[in-house]
Amino acid sequence: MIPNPNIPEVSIPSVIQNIPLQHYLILSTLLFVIGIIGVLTRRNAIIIFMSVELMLNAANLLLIAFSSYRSDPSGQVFVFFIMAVAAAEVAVGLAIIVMIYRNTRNTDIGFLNKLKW
Amino acid sequence: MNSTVSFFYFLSFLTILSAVMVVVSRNPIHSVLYLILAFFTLSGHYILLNAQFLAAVNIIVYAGAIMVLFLFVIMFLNMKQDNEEAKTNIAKIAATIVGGTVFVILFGAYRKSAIPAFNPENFDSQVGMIENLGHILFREYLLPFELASILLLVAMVGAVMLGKREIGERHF
Amino acid sequence: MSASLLILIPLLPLIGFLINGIGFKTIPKGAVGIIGTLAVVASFVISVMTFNDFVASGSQPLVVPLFEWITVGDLRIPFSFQIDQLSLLMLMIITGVGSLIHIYSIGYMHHDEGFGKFFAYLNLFLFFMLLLVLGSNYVIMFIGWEGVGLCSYLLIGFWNKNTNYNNTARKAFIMNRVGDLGFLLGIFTIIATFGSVEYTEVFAQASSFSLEDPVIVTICLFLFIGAMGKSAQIPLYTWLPDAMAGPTPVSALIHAATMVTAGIYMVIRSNVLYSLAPSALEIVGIIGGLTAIFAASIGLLQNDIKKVLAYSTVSQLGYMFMGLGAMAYSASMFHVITHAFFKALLFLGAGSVIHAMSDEQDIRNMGGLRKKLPITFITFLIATIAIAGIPPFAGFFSKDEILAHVFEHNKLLWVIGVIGSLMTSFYMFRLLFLTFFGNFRGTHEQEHHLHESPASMTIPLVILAVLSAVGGFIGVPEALHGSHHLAEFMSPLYDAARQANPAGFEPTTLSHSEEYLLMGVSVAVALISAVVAYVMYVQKASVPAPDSAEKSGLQRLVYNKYYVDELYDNVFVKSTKTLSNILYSFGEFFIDLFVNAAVRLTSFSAKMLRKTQTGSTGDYVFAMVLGIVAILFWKLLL
Amino acid sequence: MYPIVLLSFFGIVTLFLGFSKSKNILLPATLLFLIIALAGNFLEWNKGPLLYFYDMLRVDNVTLAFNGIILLSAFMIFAISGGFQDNPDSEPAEYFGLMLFSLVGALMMVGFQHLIMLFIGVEILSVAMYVLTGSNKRNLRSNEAALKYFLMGAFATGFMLFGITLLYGATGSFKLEQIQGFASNMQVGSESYILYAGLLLLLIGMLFKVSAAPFHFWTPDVYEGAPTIFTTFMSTVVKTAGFAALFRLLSGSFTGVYGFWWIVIAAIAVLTLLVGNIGATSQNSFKRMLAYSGISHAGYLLIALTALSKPSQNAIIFYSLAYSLSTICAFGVLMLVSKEKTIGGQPNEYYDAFNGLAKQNPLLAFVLTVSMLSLAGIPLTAGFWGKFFIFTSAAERGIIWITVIAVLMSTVGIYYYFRVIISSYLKEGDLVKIRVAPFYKVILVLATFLTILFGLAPGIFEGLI
Repeated sequence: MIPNPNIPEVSIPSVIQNIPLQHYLILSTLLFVIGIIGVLTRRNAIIIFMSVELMLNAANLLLIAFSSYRSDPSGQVFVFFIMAVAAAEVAVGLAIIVMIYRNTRNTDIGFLNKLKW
Repeated sequence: MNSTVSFFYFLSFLTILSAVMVVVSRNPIHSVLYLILAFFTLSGHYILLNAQFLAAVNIIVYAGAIMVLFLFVIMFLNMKQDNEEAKTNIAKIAATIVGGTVFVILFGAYRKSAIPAFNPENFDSQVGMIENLGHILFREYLLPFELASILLLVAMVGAVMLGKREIGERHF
Repeated sequence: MSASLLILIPLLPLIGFLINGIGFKTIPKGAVGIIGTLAVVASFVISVMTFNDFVASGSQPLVVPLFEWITVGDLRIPFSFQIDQLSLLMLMIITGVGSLIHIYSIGYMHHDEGFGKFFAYLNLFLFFMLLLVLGSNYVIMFIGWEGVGLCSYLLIGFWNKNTNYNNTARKAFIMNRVGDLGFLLGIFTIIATFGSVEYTEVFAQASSFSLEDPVIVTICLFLFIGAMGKSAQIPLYTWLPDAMAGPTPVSALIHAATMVTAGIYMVIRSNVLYSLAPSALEIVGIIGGLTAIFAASIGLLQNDIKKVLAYSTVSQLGYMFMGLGAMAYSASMFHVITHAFFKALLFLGAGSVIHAMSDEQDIRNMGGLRKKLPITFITFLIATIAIAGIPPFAGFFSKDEILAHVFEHNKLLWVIGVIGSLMTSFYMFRLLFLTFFGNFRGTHEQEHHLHESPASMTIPLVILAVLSAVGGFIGVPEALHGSHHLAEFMSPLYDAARQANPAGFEPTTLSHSEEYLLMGVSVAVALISAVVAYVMYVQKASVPAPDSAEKSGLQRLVYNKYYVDELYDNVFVKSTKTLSNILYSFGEFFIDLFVNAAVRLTSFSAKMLRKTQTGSTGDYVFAMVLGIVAILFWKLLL
Repeated sequence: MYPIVLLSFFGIVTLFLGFSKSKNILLPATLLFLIIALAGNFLEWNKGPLLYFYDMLRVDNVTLAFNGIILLSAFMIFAISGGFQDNPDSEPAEYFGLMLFSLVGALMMVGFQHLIMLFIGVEILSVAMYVLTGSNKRNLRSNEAALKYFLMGAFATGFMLFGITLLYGATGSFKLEQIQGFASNMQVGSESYILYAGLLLLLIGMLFKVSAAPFHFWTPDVYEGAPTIFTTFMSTVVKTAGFAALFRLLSGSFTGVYGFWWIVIAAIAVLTLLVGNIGATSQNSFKRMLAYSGISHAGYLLIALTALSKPSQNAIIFYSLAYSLSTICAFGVLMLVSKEKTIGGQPNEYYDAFNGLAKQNPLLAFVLTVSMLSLAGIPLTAGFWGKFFIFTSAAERGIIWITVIAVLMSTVGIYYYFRVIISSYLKEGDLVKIRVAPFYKVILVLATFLTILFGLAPGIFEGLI
C-alpha cells in the first residue's frame, strides 16, 4: 500500500467503528438465502438466474465487508473478478435462454423435462 | 445512535426488501427493477465501507450493463407476468422453510465462532481506493486478471454462437 | 534354478494362447492341437526339472524376484515367484494333469469348429492358474484368481450361445464375485494390518500375533469367503454343477483338478494365519463337512453323468476343507493330489462315454457299455474304486488320513465324513453300474454308433488310471508300516505355524489299533454301499424313473421283489431319496433366493432411484438444497 | 505454466482460423497445438515445485501429471471428433476454440495456489461447457441440457463463492498456504465454524462439478442431451480437473482439519457409489448408463480423497488416466455405432444398437470390451489397478468399511458393463461393417493398448511422481 500524500488521511469509517462485522455476516447471509429461495420457488429461467445474481452479490457484500474490516485489499480485488465472472455468465446464460425461447417460445423450466430417468 | 449507523440499518432494510421483491414479483420487469434497486443499495453499503471504487463499478457493471442486458432480453422476449405458471403453495412454503433452515444453520455457525473485529492500530482506510486496488490487481493478481479475459472471450464467442440466428430461422 | 527357466513355466502356455488365439482362423487344426499341447507339456517338463533341482538343493524355499512391479505409498508389490513345496506340488498337478487333458482334447474336440479357440482358452487358463500358484504375494494370487474365473466363464459358455447362458453366467458371476469380494477384503485387511502382501513378510509378522487375534480371524474369514466361492462350498456352490455346460475336458481340468482346488491352496498357503485362528478353522471345518454330506446326498439322485461328478467334486472339496479345519494341511493337499487324478479320470471317462454315446449324458439311457468301451470301463472302474476309498487305491489313503485327523479333532464331523463317504461310494457305484452294466437302454442309432475312443483319448485315461491306482503310495500312514513321503516333504511349510500354535501340530494321539479301526470302518461303509448299489442296479437292474413318470412306478417295480427289498427300500432308499430331494430343492432354493433377492433389491432400488430423476430442474435444485442443508446441519450444528 | 499460455494463444488463433475458407485445416492445426502444449507441459518435468506470479500457480510433478492426462484426453477427443465434418450445421472453429479455452480453465484448476485461480478456472471450464452442451442449437434435448446445466451450475457457483467468502472471512487470505496455516493452528474448543461453513460450501460447489451425489442430478440429463463428443469431453477432462482441484484444495489447505471433513466426503462417496451403480442398472440407453457410470467413478475417486493418505495422490492420477482412456473408447465406439441406425432422426444410443457388433466389426467390439472390462475393474486392465490403488489408500488409513461398500458396488457395476458386451457378442443383429476413419481407429487402438499396458505393468509410472 503506497500512502498518497495528496489525499488527506481519512479516519476509520464510522460504520466500521459502530457496526459489528456480525451484522454484515447476517445481512449477506439473508441476501444469500433469499437468492436460494428465489431459485427454489420460481419457474421462469430469467428470474431464477436473477436470484443467482442475488447470491453472488451477497458474497460480494460480505467480501467487501471482510476486506474493509481487515483492511486487506485482496477481498475487494476478488469482488472485481466476481463481477467479470457474473458478466460472462449473464452473457452466456441469456444466450441460452434466448436460444430456448426461439425453439419453444417459453422460458419456463417446468416445460423442460424431455430428459429424465 | 449516530447517523451512519441508522443509515446502515435503513440501507440494509432496503436491500432485503428489494431482494424479497425480486423473488416475489409476478412481473419479470418489476423483478429487474427491484434488482437494480438492490444493487444501488449495495453500492451504498460499499461506500459506507469505504470501498468507493467498487461502489462505482457495481453501478456501472451490474446495474448499468448486466441488468440492462436482463431488461433487454425480457422486453425482447416480450415476457408478461401471466407467462409463468405458479408453483404450488406447498412448494413455496417448503422452499422458504428450507431456505430459512440454511440461514439458521449458518447463523448458528457464526454464533459458535469468534468474528474477527477491526484493528484500529494498523487500520488503513485507503484499501478501497483505486490506486491501491490497481497496484494489487496488476501485480499480484496479474495472472488471474489476464486469464479472466479468456473467460470473457469464451462468454463472447459462446453467446454469439448460441444467440445468432441461423439461416431460415425466424427472428423471434 | 534359473529365473529364466522358471518364468517359462507360465510363459509357455501364454505363448500358446497368443499363437492360437491370434491365428486360430489360419493355423490348421493339427498344428493348433500340437502347439497348445506342446506348450503345456514343455512347461510340465520344466516343472519336473525345477522339482528335481529343488529336492537336490536341499529343499530350500526361495523367492525369485522377476521385476519391481508396483509401489503404492509404503506398499511394495514385486512381481516374483515363490518356489516351495506347496507351489511345486501344485505345479506338478496343474501341468501334469493339464498335459494329459490337452492330449485328450485333441481327440475329444476334433470335430468342433471352435477347436483353435478352445485350445487358446485352455492355454490361457493354465497361464492364470500357474500364476496363481507361483506368485509370491496375494496380489499375484488374486490376478490369477480372477483370470481363471474369467477363463472358466469363457469355457463354460463355449457351446452356449443361447438363452440359458445368461442365467447360468449370472448366477456363476454373482457367486464368484461374492467370493472375490471376500478375498479382496482379506487382501486389504492384510495390507492394513501388515503393510505388505508378500507371503514371507506377512507370515513373519503374523507369528508375533497372539492366538485368536481378532484381526487375524477376520482376515482368515475374509479369505475363506474367497475360497468358498472358488472351491464351491456352501452356500456358494451351485455354480459348479451349472458349469458342467462346458465341454468335458474343461470340466476335468478346471472344475475338478485345478481351479476349484485354488481355495484349498490358498488356505494351505496361509496356514500360518489359519493356525493362529482356530475359531476360523472351526468354521472352515464345519462348512467343509456340511458341504461334503450335502453335495453327496444330492449326488445320489442325479441322472446326468456329469452332474453326478460335479456334485461329487463339491463333496470331495468339502472333505478337503474338513481336513483343513482339523489342521491336517498335508492330508488335504494329499487329497487334492489324488482327487486330481481320479476325478480328472472320471470326467475324461465320462467324456469318452459321452463321445461314444453321441453327446448323450443321461445315465438312464446308457447301460452295458463295458463291452463296447473296455478301456474306458476299466479306467472308470479304477477311478470309482479310488474315490470310494477302497484300498489300496489312491483315494483310500488320502481320505482316510483326513478322516483320522477329523476324528481326533471332532467326532461329530467324523461321523458326517463317514456318512458322506458311504454316500460317495453308493452314487459312484450306481453311476458305474448304470453306465457300464446291464443292457443298453439308448436308441438303436446310438447303439450302432458305439465305439471306443481314439488313442489320444484313451492314453491319458490309462495314465491317470495308473496314477489313481498307485498315487496313494506317496503317503502311506505309519500305521500301515509305510512312510508318509508327502507329509515329510511338506512339513517345512508349517514351521512358522508350528511355532505360533504348537498345540495344533502335536503328533497324533491315536494308537495304531484305533487307526486300524477307523480305516476298517471307512472301508466297510464303502464296500457296503458298493454292494448295495450292485444289488440295486445290477442284480435288480432297476433304473431311475424317467423325469416324467411318477415315483410310484419304481416303488411298484421294487414291490414285486423280495420282502427285504421293500424294507430296504422303505428304510434306506426312500428316506435318503426324500432327504436328498429336500436338500436339493431346499439348498438350491435358498441359493436362488439369495441371488434373486440381490438382483431384486438392486432393481427395486434402481426403480426408486429412477423416480428421483424427474427431469425437472426445480426438483433437482430442491434435492440439492436439501442435501446441502443436511450436510451443513450435520457438521455445523450437531 | 507453458500450456496455459500456449493454449490461450492457440485458442485465439483457432478462432481466426475459422475465417479461412478451408475448414480442413482446423483439425490438424488444433491437434498440433495440443501436441505443442503437451510438450511444453513436460518441459518443466522434475524442475521441482515452481511458483508463478506471486504464488498464483504451482507447478510440480503432480500438476504436470494431471495436465498430461487432461491434454492427452483432449487430444484423443479432438482426434475422434473428425473436425465436425459430418455435420453441416456445426461451427468447428468455435467448438475447437472453446474447447482449447476450457482446457486453460482445467489447467488452472489443476495448479491453483490461490482461490481466485480456482474460481476463474472453474468458471472458464463451466461457461465453455454450458455453451458446448447447447451447441446443437436446433435440438431440443441439447437446449434443455444446456439450460439445466447452466442454471444448476450457476447455482452451485453461488455456493462455492459464498464458501470462498467465508473462508476469506475466517482466515483473511485466499492463499492455500495461509489457509493451511490458519486451519492447522486452530485450538481445540475454539475452532472457527466460519471456516468450517466456508469449507463445506466450497466443497459442495466443487462436488457439484464432479457430479457427486446428492448434487449429481444434472449429470444424466446433461450427458444425454449434449452432443456425444462434448459429453466425452465433460466426463473426462472436467472430471479429471475437478478431482485434481479437490485433491489440491484438501491436501493443500485442510489436512489440519482432516477429522472434520473426512466423514462428509466418505458419506458422499458412499451415496455417490450407490446412486451411480444402482442408477446405471436400470438404464436402457448406453449413453445414459455411461453418465451414471461417471457418477459411480466419482464415488471411487472420492474414496481416495476420503483417505488422503500417501498413496491417494498416485491413486487419483492413475484412476483418472484409466477412467479417461476407457471412457473415450466407450464414447468413441458409441458415436460410430449410434450413427448406423437412427430412431426418429436421433442417433440410436440404446443397448440394442450394439447387437451383433462383433460379427462385422471385431475391432470395435474388442475396443468396447476392453474399455468395459477396465471400467468394471477386471484384473489386467488399467481400471483394476485404479480401483486397487484407491482401496489400498483407504486401507492404509484403516477405513475398511468403505472398501466393503465399494467392492460390493463394483460387483453391481459388472452387471451393466457386461450388458453391452453381451449385446455385441451374443445377440443377433444386422449391423453392417462400420467404416472407421484410419485416424479414429488409431486413437481407439492406442487407448485400448494403453489400458492393457497399464493393466499389465501398472508400475510403469513408478517413481515418476
